[in-house]
Amino acid sequence: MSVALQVRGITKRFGGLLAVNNVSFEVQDKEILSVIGPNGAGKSTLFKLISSFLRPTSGEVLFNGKCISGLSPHTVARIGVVRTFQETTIFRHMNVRDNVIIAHHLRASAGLTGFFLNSKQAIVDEKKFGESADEILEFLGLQECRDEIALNLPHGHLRALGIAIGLATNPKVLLLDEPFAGMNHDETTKAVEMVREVRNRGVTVLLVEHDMQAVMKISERIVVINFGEKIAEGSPQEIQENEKVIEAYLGSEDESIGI
Amino acid sequence: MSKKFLFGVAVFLLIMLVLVPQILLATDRKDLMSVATSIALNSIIAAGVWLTFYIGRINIGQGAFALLGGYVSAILIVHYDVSFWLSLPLAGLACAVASVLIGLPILRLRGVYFAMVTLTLTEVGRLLAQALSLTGGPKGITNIPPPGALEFFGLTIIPDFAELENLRLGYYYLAVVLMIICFAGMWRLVNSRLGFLCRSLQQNEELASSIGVNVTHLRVLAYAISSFCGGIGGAVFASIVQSIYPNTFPIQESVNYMLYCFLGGLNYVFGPMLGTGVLYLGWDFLFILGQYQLLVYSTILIILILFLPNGLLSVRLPGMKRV
Amino acid sequence: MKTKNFLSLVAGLALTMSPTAFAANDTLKIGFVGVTSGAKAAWGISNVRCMQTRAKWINSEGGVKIGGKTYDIEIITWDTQDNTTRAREGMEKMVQEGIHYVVGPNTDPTAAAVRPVAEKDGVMYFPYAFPKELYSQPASNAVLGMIANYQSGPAIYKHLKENNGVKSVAFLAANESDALSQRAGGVSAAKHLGLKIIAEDAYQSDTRDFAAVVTPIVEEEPDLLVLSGVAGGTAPLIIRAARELGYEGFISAETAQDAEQLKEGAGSLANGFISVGGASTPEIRSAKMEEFIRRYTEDHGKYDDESNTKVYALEYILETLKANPTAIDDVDVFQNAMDDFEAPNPFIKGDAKLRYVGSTSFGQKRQVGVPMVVTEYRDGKFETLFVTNVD
Amino acid sequence: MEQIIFNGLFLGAQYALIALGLTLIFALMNVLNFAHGQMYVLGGYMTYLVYGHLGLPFYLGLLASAVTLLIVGALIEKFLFRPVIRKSVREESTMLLAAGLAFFFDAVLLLLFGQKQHGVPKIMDGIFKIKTETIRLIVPNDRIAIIVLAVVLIVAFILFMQYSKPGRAMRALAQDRMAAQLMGVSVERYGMLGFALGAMLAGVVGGLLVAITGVSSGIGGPISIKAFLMVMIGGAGVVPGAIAGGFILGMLESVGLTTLRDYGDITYLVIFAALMIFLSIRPNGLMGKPWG
Repeated sequence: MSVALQVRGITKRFGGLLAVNNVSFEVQDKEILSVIGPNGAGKSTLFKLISSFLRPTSGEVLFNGKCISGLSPHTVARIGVVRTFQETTIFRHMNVRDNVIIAHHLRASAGLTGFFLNSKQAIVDEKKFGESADEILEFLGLQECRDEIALNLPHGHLRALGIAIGLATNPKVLLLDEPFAGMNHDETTKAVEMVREVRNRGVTVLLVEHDMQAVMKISERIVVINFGEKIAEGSPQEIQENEKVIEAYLGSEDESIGI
Repeated sequence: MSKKFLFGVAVFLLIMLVLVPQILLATDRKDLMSVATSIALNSIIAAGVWLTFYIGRINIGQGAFALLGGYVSAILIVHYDVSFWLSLPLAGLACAVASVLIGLPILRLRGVYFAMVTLTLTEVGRLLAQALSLTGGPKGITNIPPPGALEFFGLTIIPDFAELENLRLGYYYLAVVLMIICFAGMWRLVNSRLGFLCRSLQQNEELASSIGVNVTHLRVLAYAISSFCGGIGGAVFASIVQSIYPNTFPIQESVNYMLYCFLGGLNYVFGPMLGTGVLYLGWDFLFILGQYQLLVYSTILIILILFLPNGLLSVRLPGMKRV
Repeated sequence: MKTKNFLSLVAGLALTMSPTAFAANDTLKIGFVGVTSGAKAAWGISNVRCMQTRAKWINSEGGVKIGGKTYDIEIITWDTQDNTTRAREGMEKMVQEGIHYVVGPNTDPTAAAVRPVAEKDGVMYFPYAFPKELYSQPASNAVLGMIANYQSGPAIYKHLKENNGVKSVAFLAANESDALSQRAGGVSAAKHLGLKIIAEDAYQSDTRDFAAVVTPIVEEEPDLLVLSGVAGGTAPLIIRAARELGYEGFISAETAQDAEQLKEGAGSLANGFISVGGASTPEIRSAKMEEFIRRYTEDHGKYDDESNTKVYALEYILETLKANPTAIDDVDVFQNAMDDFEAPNPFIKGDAKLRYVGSTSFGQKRQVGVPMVVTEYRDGKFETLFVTNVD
Repeated sequence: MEQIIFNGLFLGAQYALIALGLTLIFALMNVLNFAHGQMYVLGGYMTYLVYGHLGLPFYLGLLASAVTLLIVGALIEKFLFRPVIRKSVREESTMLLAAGLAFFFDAVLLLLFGQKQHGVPKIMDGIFKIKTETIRLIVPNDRIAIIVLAVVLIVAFILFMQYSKPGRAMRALAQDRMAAQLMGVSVERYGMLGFALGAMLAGVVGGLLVAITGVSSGIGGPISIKAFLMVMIGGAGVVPGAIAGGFILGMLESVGLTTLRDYGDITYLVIFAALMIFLSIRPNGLMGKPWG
């Protein structure tokens, strides 16, 4: 196994506030790795740093040995590191299939002019994207609502749509932003399966999550951060037994470690 | 492309290129001819505004680009003896270039902030034109000659406007042909993947960039096309009234372009054309009301918005394919 | 207070709906293309009201006799909204209506915009805009409807220099084409007279509080402060701000002002304010002018000095047509007649004449000849300072 | 220099007041009220009618302006903005309505009050002067009275928003619509109240300033635009932002008009260009929340 993503001493400061402090870890190729931590621990900042939506104050993120920090998000996506968003971030007024089709943007072989002039390549692209979108929708169990306007989708489907959009970009690393938040038990079980399937397609998955139960079920390794610092890293088993982690979670009232 | 659509296009072309001018000529309505010309030109300018709406930006700065286009063309014609036909694309290009320079910083703004900055841009354009000497300062540029002949290898493609028997008809065709080209281009753009991408920007820029869309690039491109349209429209307007002043395209005009788009419907590529037609003609027909013109006009406008807040074209919403 | 306006609103709506009531006479349509809405509405509205008042008066007396035929006068109005495109369309509309004589537009850009149509389609128009190229060769169809500031300015400056020892001048104009052009005209005239130019300032036209604008000028204490191209509403605001800040020199303007507005806006602070009046003060007014003012007041409420200027264009058109009946649909005849045209001026006592002027400024007679009445404001009224003529 | 600073402050206080109502409406409903300037003008005319024309006391004029605009604002919100917001796909549609309203008000004001500028008698006579070797300041007393009133108004408004129940409800609504709704704040009621208050502020300011600058039917549009600028400088939808924006613009004008006059008529060009650059660097103004 090789290393897909390397986070090296990454730090983010907002004014006087140190949101992420010197965090380092590695993500192996085709692994499912979760980043967890209590509320306000700096998870989402870290997430944005990795997907390059934020520029680190210091430190860097390497993908296949190349630094991707400081590149614009679309360039990072082009390289193969793609993030998803929490549920409301979809193309709300498009139908589900269009949402997925447009996410194939990176696979396009025709240029903008080609699209404008409707060149042969563009037509081929368009057809390919449609087929691929149908396939992804089928894969994630969304085929029935493919013509629905995204805005009207129920909760669980929105998550799936988010992942479908991510998948359509053909990522090498998929960063999932709290994919299980707000789901009930059954939905979570299904979603966990879905994420596994995604990994089985050969995609490295890094997720930031709240739901401990799901995390424990799905992750191969877990990184725990608190107050912006990494406090533990290891297999789910190791994390559950880690004193520091337990303390961190007990320290914050509204979180349960969920074992 | 469905047969029905092609048929629609053919009918539209027939109406615009043959029917309207023939009827106006037959009835000798010179005034309506020039109203139609203005509508065509305004819809070109408004189409540009519409495109910025399409990427999710409220643009109240189109007047600045119409003004710039007008000045570029006027200066080239009057001071450098350039043919109108060459000055026209150059005016558009100058606007596109300017819009890239301006757009790079300001397109990062969203919502009302972008709207207000563009509104300010209109005023900056006016004040700049007034302060520079190249533009003739407050005295503007007057006596712009009408377009000369356009020849290719001795073949006259477009006759000298000064020698036209019916100058109005000349301008009408110029404006309408430009409008047709403009909207054909817009239609193509919107229905290509490019339009798809623009829509993705409109709905969520962050998500768009996460799927690999070069958001900065795309919105600057859209803004440049938008400004290009503004420049072309402005240049022809300047040529028609043979003069340009710093306040030829004031803030009021910029607001009007925005209104045309709104009224036609922001989701429909032909919205700006319809909106311009209705509002412009509406104002014209209300001319008989004298001092009550504005009162009645604004009342009708408010009623229209109240019942069709998504634009005139939204009437057809249920049965129509989304653009 | 404005119940009258309200009523006239209703009445007006009713009127526009009903077909023309008179059918006895032929109709002579005279156009008006000017600004009657927005910030500059005051310019055009006084214009249009003058025309309507006069037309109504003439019609009530049985119409105007031109070449053996009697016409009722109908004023066709068009609001340019101070927009060049709309202005041009207004002129097109006039052409369409078969109108050959149009009053307006009121601003430089709109006047320039109607020019191509007017020249090409044979319309004589009477703008209240000052660019010289409108009136000089090769242009031939525009007739300046008032006195230009480059004509009245020097007269005022000279008067003040000779009689009041004014040596230094500051100019203040709105930051827009018309006013800045007039400022430039004023500056060069003042320089020509050997006056010292202390300031050439500008304010944004939406300015309401002028303290910040006039402070730097007041501190330089010029002998004269010229408000170039100032609107009737703005002048009192500037005067008040300047006086309250302790300015003690003269203030003058080359546009017609409104005593009522000065009184309300600046009160006694406006005393001594010099402006080019509307060609008619109580001293020189004829009985006919008094009657006009009475009728105007009856129809439209308060009369203003601005309208004294604007009463003339229509009169010139009609009188010239009376003298040359074929000109009614041939502007060439009209133009040929302009050089020698002469008729009694009905609005002024004595044997004043209506004749076209402007040779000095434009090289051809393309200006209505009205007496240049320089007035001084005092306690709600304009008093004549001196009267002179263009050319 | 003292004079310039006072001028700037005075201008700033006027501007801040004008911007307050606009920013309130924006914060609550995300509506950019193009008709704000026209509401200001209507307020000016009401005071003119009551104080200038009928000769009643000035404060009654202000009261008339306030009440008129309060009612007009409430009606406009209920019968125009609310249905349009409910039915429109894109939020921006309200801009069209606002612009239509601006036209409508312009037309009505022109028809009712004519094109002439109107002024009222000074509310107070006399001039306050300091003239020493170093300081030279001349301020008419009525200006001082107006600025005091302006400051009182601003403070009263802030206190109202800070401590009254409706004020708090409106702030909650502006901050987070969803959360406020969950907490039981009636969006309908407070939206309407906010709009009415915003309109009322415009009207009161119009009434107040008619004593200094008069009122005229055509000035609404330019005033709206100026108010937009101030709101942008401070940050849209933020009350302190609007106040800061007003004072900054007032000061910029006053100082710019003095210091830049030697370079020609570029003061406003410089101000506007600077504003564009400023906003490019700080996309949400001084203290605004992101929107869009």
